[in-house]
Amino acid sequence: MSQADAGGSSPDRAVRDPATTLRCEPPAIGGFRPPGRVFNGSGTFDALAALEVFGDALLASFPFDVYVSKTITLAPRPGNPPPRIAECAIGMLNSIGLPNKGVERFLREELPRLARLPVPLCVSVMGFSRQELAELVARVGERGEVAALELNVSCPNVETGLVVGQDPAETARAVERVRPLTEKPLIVKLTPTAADQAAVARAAQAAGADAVSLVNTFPGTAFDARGSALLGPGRGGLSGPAIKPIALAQVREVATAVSLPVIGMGGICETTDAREYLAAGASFVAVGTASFRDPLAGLAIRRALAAEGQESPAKRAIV
Amino acid sequence: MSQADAGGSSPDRAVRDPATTLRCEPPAIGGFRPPGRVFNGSGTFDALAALEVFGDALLASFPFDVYVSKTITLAPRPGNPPPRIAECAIGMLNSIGLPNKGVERFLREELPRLARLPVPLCVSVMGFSRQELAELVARVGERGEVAALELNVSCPNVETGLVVGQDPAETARAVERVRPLTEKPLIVKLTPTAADQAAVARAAQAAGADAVSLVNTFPGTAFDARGSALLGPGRGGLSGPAIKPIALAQVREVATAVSLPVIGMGGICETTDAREYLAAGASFVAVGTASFRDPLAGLAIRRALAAEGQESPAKRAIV
Amino acid sequence: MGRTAAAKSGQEGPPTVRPGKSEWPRRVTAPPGRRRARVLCNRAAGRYRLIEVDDDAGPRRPTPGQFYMLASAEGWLGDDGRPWLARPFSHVRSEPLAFLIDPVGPGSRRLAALQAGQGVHLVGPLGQGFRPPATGATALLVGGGIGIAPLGALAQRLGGACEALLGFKDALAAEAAALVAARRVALATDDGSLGHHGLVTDLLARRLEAGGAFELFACGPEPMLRAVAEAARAANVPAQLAFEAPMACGFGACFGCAFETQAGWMRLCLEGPVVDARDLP
Amino acid sequence: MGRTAAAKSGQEGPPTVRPGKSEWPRRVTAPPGRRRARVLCNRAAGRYRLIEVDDDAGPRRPTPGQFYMLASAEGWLGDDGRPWLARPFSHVRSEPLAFLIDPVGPGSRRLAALQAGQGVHLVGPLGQGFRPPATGATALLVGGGIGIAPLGALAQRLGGACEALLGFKDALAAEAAALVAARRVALATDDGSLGHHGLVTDLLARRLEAGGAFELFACGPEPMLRAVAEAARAANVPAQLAFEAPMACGFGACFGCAFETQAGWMRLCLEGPVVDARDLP
Ligand SMILES: Cc1cc2nc3c(=O)[nH]c(=O)nc-3n(C[C@H](O)[C@H](O)[C@H](O)COP(=O)(O)OP(=O)(O)OC[C@H]3O[C@@H](n4cnc5c(N)ncnc54)[C@H](O)[C@@H]3O)c2cc1C
Ligand SMILES: Cc1cc2nc3c(=O)[nH]c(=O)nc-3n(C[C@H](O)[C@H](O)[C@H](O)COP(=O)(O)OP(=O)(O)OC[C@H]3O[C@@H](n4cnc5c(N)ncnc54)[C@H](O)[C@@H]3O)c2cc1C
Ligand SMILES: Cc1cc2nc3c(=O)[nH]c(=O)nc-3n(C[C@H](O)[C@H](O)[C@H](O)COP(=O)(O)O)c2cc1C
Ligand SMILES: Cc1cc2nc3c(=O)[nH]c(=O)nc-3n(C[C@H](O)[C@H](O)[C@H](O)COP(=O)(O)O)c2cc1C
Ligand code: FES
Ligand code: FES
Repeated sequence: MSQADAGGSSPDRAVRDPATTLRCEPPAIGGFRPPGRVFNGSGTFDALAALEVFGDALLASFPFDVYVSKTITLAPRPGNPPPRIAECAIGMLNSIGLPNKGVERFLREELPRLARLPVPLCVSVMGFSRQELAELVARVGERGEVAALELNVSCPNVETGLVVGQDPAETARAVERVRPLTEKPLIVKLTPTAADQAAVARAAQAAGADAVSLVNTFPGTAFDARGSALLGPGRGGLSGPAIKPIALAQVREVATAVSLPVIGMGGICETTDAREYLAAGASFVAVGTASFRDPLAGLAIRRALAAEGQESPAKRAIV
Repeated sequence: MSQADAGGSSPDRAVRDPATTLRCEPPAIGGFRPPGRVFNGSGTFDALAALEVFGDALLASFPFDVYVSKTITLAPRPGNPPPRIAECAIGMLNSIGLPNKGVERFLREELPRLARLPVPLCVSVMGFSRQELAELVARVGERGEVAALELNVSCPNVETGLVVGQDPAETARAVERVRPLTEKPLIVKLTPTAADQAAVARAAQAAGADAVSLVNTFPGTAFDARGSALLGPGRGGLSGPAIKPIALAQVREVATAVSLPVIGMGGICETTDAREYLAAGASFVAVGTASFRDPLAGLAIRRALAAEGQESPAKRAIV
Repeated sequence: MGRTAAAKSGQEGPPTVRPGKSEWPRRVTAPPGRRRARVLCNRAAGRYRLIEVDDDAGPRRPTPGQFYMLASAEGWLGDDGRPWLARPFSHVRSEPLAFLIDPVGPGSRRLAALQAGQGVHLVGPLGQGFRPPATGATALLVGGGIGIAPLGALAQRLGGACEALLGFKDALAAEAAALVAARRVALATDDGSLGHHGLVTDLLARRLEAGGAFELFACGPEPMLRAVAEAARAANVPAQLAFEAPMACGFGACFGCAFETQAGWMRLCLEGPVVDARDLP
Repeated sequence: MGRTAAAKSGQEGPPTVRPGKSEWPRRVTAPPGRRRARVLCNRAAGRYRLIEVDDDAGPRRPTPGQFYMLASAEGWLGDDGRPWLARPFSHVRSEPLAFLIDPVGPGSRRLAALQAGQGVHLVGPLGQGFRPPATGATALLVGGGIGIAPLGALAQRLGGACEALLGFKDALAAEAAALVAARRVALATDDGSLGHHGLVTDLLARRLEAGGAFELFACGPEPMLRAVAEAARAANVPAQLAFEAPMACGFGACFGCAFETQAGWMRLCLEGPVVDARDLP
């Protein structure tokens, strides 16, 4: 592609100055207007655990403008066999396997406690069939604590065997199915392995999604000196700065293809990284793996972006 | 994917000890038996330029067992507008754009000089239509200096608009078309953005390919502080250690899908990296970007792998 | 989890009476975020390095058994792109906060090379530390190799009111035993160059045979810990074991440190690293 | 390419007779592969750092204008994963080999911080250096800022038989002018703190007006080089200009350093960095 770029619709270098983006108010996601631009990546910050470890001091310096839960499934999941993580060149592989208590206990035990957080909540859900997804959306969507839902479509559809997010039609059917079940905004988290990211994003938009987020982790693996995979299930998902250039290209492609707000992520560690995503066309960014290295990595970015926004003539109040 | 791994055919951690692989002779690629396991990545080592710069000393310490030319097209190409390269976290983006003199001058001016190299030659070609590709294969294949051809199928087919290597059927048609035109071994260099890498590899095998090589660079981009893309055409291809975990997963998937020899590459800098590719199922490896940092990066790997092979009971003579 | 799981499984309780409420909090809350501390000194301790840091911004009394996520403030990323994540280390002493580091890989080697005056990023203290021994029981600290680190902090907190059985590879490694300030210390080495020629669990078996009201506190390689748990079960004495798992975050964010107990998988960084022997599956 | 392209395009030749064969090779062949050299010293030179290295394994007399790809042997990769590739630097002196480094980004800053005794990886000498001035012509060296680096090597090779016009930001930066050992040196600064208050091209215009058989050798920011080329064309004197381009490899492998000449795109690392003004498009 890069080698030839012949015939393709090669994007140009045209400048989308992040400073200009920041001077405007962040767009609404359906009926939800995020109070700032920094989310966390789903599954990379357990706010309840963090509150236990860091105490209420965390509330005063909460690193994100919107909190996204880890992905919740209908039934409880124990997660994958260890080892579940392996470090690689400026990034990491994970094969966590979505451990969670299932939606029942999540709604009963975790959601009320998450409501203590000083920021709006977004709940990530994944269903292994459209029926499962529908049930999840209906149940989560009716809860007052929830500002928005994120549909993690990286799972294989048990009926078709296709990974939902890899196929525009599958994605559209999933979103169409759940769209009538809630008034809450729906964010579709795209799968980075789709052959045509833009087509999947357009399908999500046409089916009624209110925003798209990307990227999820890239399938990857690593081996030790004896040839044994470093992860329990043999492979995992790559995250961290290593993936940033690829993620930026995908965000740019998607942001050009849809008129929905885009939440960009992949390797964001510093404010300059976040600004690159804004340049690529994202309206929001999410901090993932960087929080593992510094639980407050998001805070510096949150503050920097808010401060830059406030320098605008139309000053906005951001906490 | 990595998060769920439900229903998918998740590869296990089963050990394929690189030492065991190395004790066996490298497999033949069609009628061609490479004298060792280390290739260069096409387009990452201009042996003629290197001979000018380093003189004949380079011949005595040639870093590869097989030399692969940069990709040659039918017509001359000037390449893309600068800037053509940008560094990113432990990797680089390039948008070189396949500058080359065209097949005519390549065969007349460069091939005879490449024949001075102490190792067999493989010529990489790319056609923007099946007709172009056929002409390239016929003309390059008839030359005695050439041990094998690599088909770079990362280009969009001008008739269908599809990127050939992203689609199993397109790939099959391209290989079927050129297969009868030469007896020389054909290596198909896969595109890393195919939705189903394994299907493309199987299609190449069914159509008569003798080996597959992967990965090519991943589409990526980067922006400066003002939001301007760091590369002339707005995006480029990512290479270097950053992509290694993703490339390893693709090599493993492909090696499981086909019985052809696999040439694995992506971020190989040290012998340990090369061994990871052997563990993933590759029979050969290629050194790309690492040569930019050290022109003889390949030599250390070539020597180490050869030495390990010679420790086997059935000692082989490798230069 | 914790005792609940063991209780549910109907195992025997400890032989001595436990205080209703432990005297130390098992967990001391950490300041949120990563802070920078200055390295005060770096000196050899047997085959390991002892690094003292000036952690003014951190809590004064982390619980023995708690750990910190460490990364050098500069030059952390190595030439091959690793280490990138921080690495978990138990504190071997508080006031000043100190770590005992075995240079086994890129991250620990970088930390072991820190010079006085250089900066180190730290998050912590993290995890659940040791509970104090029940009144009347003799605290028996069982350590293997670098596993003596949290036992150093424990002996310090107990004011030396404990016994230690420590196993090492050889006499050189065993020099680090000086960091465990117990009333009585018995050593074992793999090569017999100092103390008992053999395993530290041999010493433990002998000590338990001799009899008395013991409570075990162990840290070391996993097989050693499993053997200690087995010995504790057989002798019907309580045992608290400090385990290891790969950790990306240390504060419950990544779910990477899965550890199996009777109640299922748990996050070792949150519910451990100190695990009650009776909770093992 | 080189003269051929210009010749084809029918431009005027130089006013003075060129020697049939240049006295220096434009390119000195480099040993293949990256070698490690020891840093001998690192000292300030105005706003830049002068780094001398002990390059025993390299050729003794690189041609002025040739460059080396440099990377520190340890601690090259920064915490954000850059620098990863080596960086191109002209030698400012040979015997001992020395570089003048302007710390503008992660790579140059790391190199500028190298300490005596530390290692530096180098590949080189690379590229086509300057051709010696034709007999009878006065070599006029025109440098801007860090662009004085290759002119230092050139003045050294000419044994001082040249004049230099050097422009800097301010007097502090201008201290580096001492490295250009020319018979006569005229300075300009942007802030007027030393020498002419203005551009070095002002000095050049005056010198050319004064008349004489000149040959220009220039290195500096691209706009300066374009202006020098223009002045040379107008005055009908030959000019050799050392340009810059982003370089991943330095030896023709990556095709990243595309540079436009009358003959089309060329690789600046192979056919440059010294370009004849008449070959510019
Ligand atoms: C709670 C806790 C407390 C610890 N306290 C100390 C201490 O006080 N002193 C000390 O020297 N070390 C301690 N460790 C171990 C230390 O964290 C590892 O040695 C370190 O992370 C290795 O990193 P590395 O980059 O040097 O090597 P890596 O390349 O990361 O690892 C080197 C080798 O160690 C293995 N390994 C890495 N991390 C772990 C792990 N967490 N558990 C098991 N095997 C692992 C790898 O598989 C590899 O074989 C502790 C670990 C934990 C979980
Ligand atoms: C043949 C050659 C000889 C050189 N000789 C010297 C020398 O003697 N002394 C010296 O200090 N510098 C010299 N340079 C420039 C030096 O290579 C760059 O300053 C260095 O690569 C910057 O790397 P960095 O990591 O510090 O900054 P980067 O982050 O890579 O770059 C910092 C800034 O400089 C720009 N930049 C980077 N590289 C180049 C380039 N090659 N050309 C133009 N802009 C660039 C970037 O766009 C960015 O704005 C030379 C360059 C070339 C091509
Ligand atoms: C340990 C780990 C767990 C993750 N769990 C989830 C998850 O439950 N749901 C989800 O949509 N994405 C999950 N992700 C993906 C992240 O949300 C994010 O998309 C990805 O890590 C890229 O961002 P980063 O490079 O900033 O980490 C997980 C990533 C990591 C590293
Ligand atoms: C500057 C550059 C030029 C390249 N040119 C070609 C090319 O002409 N043909 C091709 O098939 N691959 C080309 N590639 C891809 C490499 O052959 C290789 O597949 C890729 O870089 C991954 O390997 P690496 O990480 O070791 O570099 C190029 C890569 C780079 C960095
Ligand atoms: S180390 Fe991340 S959850 Fe335990
Ligand atoms: S720098 Fe690589 S070809 Fe010139």
